[in-house]
Amino acid sequence: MSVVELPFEEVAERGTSEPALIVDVDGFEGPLDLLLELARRQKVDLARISILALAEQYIVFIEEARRLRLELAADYLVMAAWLAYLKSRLLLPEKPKGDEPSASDLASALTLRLQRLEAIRAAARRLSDLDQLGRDVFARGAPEPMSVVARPTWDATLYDLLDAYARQRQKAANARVTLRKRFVWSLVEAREALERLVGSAQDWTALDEYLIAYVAAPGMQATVRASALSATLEMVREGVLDLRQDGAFAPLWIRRRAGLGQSDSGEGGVA
Amino acid sequence: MSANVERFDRHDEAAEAFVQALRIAEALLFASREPVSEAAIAERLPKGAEVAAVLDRLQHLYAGRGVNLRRVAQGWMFRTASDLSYLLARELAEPKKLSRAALETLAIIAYHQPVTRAEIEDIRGVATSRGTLDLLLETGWVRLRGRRRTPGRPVTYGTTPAFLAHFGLEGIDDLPGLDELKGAGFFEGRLPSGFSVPVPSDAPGLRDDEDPLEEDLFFLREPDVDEPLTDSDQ
Amino acid sequence: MSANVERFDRHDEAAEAFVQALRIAEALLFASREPVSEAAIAERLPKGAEVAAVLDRLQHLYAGRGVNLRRVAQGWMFRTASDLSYLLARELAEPKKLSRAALETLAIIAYHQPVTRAEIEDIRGVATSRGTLDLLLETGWVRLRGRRRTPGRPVTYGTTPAFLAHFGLEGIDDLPGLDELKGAGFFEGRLPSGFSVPVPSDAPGLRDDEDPLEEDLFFLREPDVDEPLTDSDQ
Repeated sequence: MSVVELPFEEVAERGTSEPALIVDVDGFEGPLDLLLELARRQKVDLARISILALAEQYIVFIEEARRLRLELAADYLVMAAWLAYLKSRLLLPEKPKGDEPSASDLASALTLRLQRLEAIRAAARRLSDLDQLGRDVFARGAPEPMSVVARPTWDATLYDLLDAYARQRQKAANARVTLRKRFVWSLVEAREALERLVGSAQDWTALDEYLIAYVAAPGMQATVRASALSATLEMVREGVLDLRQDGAFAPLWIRRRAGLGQSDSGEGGVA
Repeated sequence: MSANVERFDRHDEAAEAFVQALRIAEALLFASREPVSEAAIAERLPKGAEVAAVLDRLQHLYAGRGVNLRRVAQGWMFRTASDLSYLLARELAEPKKLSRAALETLAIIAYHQPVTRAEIEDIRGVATSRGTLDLLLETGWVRLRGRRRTPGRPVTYGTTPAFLAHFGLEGIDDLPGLDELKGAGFFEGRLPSGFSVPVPSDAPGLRDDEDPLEEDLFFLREPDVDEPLTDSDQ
Repeated sequence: MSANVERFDRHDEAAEAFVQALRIAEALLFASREPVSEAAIAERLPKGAEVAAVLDRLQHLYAGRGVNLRRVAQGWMFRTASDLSYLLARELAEPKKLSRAALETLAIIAYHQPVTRAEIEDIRGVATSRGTLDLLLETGWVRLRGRRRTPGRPVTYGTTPAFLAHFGLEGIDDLPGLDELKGAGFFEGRLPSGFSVPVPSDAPGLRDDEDPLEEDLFFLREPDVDEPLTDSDQ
């Protein structure tokens, strides 16, 4: 499609992305636009415009363009053909023909279309004349964005709560029961027992006999013996006890060291 | 005597609360570059503060200033006074201008919405290039609304709140010259495609003659049904 | 607030020029993306307007407002008043589940209140991390009640009205007792004899064995008594 320079050229405004097939001859956007421009030249109100005259002008314009061998979009030619038809209908006496619209109906429909186009053009101009944001008026240049703060909302049901409570109380209660089984006789316990023991034993006493008498559960003999021996050795080192064994694997004898009181005044002296 | 004092104190407190409400609304509106809805402002105001009174007062306070409070698109926003355009445009204006075709199409969409492409073309008397509608959709001022319940189920176009904000309109009823157009019978016409509804509407809901857009949102645009002009035209 | 326009009849023109300068500076500062230098403002002002006076006046005008004019490194800019910055933070509720440990601790506090940390640990059989108690305090369901009148004066914990509200309890004695818990199947199998569930009390007053918390509320949390002794203690 060639872009044609004709005398009444307007500034052609086309969006860059618009395909060239949109006819832009002389800056007109389509036949209706051209018709409107021609109508304006009649310098009368569109409502009182002579469609006949307008059709003639249009046809002349198109013929001129074709004489210049300008390529015109089909739209323009279709409009020219239709206007030629309308012109003949307007010139010839009207024959009533069923429900086909009369020539004057067609003419007024065209007038209406031109009025609409003109009206929307005026509206577009007024719209464009409004203060536009970023063109005439400006919004805050450095808006302060909302920051999103995550606030945890804690969720728990009464069921969760009761379940957690019952579960751990039950667990703890069971754990406490098993604790009482006392698998291990600690050194501290052994020492306390021995202190009680030697407190009453002034003469040599067989440790094992005491221990067996002391410990009820047979399963605990090993731990009792080990802890007792350790505690005994510790007390011997401190000079509280004497310890004697007559042979390997023979019974262990313990005796409160002479010169010590019955109470805990163990530091009293070493014999 | 003491009653008087108390009343005075109460009055003082009310005045203070109002000033604080003003400050809050001011801060919220200043912070945003988009219109802020009255509801959003009301939500942040101290209890008992009347948002309408606060906004009214703020608008008044800023009336003669370099920055004005305007009601747009069902919300409020601060914007520079229009008489200062000549100063600010130099530095701040984005050199983006709509082509005449785009502006006309936008106007048709604004005044005739919901409107189909065929109806736009009928008014302009020329095919609308894909680029023009794409450009308008890209500005964020135009949106796809739904599909007209007519053969071919063409997509209907309408404007967005961003359109109102851009042109400083409170609502679509504020479009300039709307009354004149109504008076001139612009919306009642006998256009073949039938503009049956007398006034434009950008309401979020669909009209009776509109269906929602399909679920297959892969096609955000109207399919290219009417592209055939290309070759035959040469 | 509205007294931004001062009129001096003698210097009507000068006053008007000053107001216009204020408006221009205001609009420039409002619409600019970055802080505006004094020089850039001065350039836009009407001839004869003193930029320093204009900015000083503007700063003054906005001093008590929701938006303040601030001097920053590169120039001047409007910022939300710092006491209103909370407006610009949108709180997003993020539902979170309490950890098992937290839930257990909360349950013990609920049933055994007033209860110390050592007692909680005794019941649970494991040490309670500081984090767990902090978290519970943060939920607003647990509060510090007072100090137990025992060596070390440990803090006692209890529940709050918010706790009742969240769990839909009318009062703390709505918490089911042992029989109800058994009946509802929370306890299974045999329980040691003498096993009991206490009757909790969240009464606001202190118990006989509780002292009030210290006045020095800087320590809202129980101090870390079980940390290694410092030098001064030697």
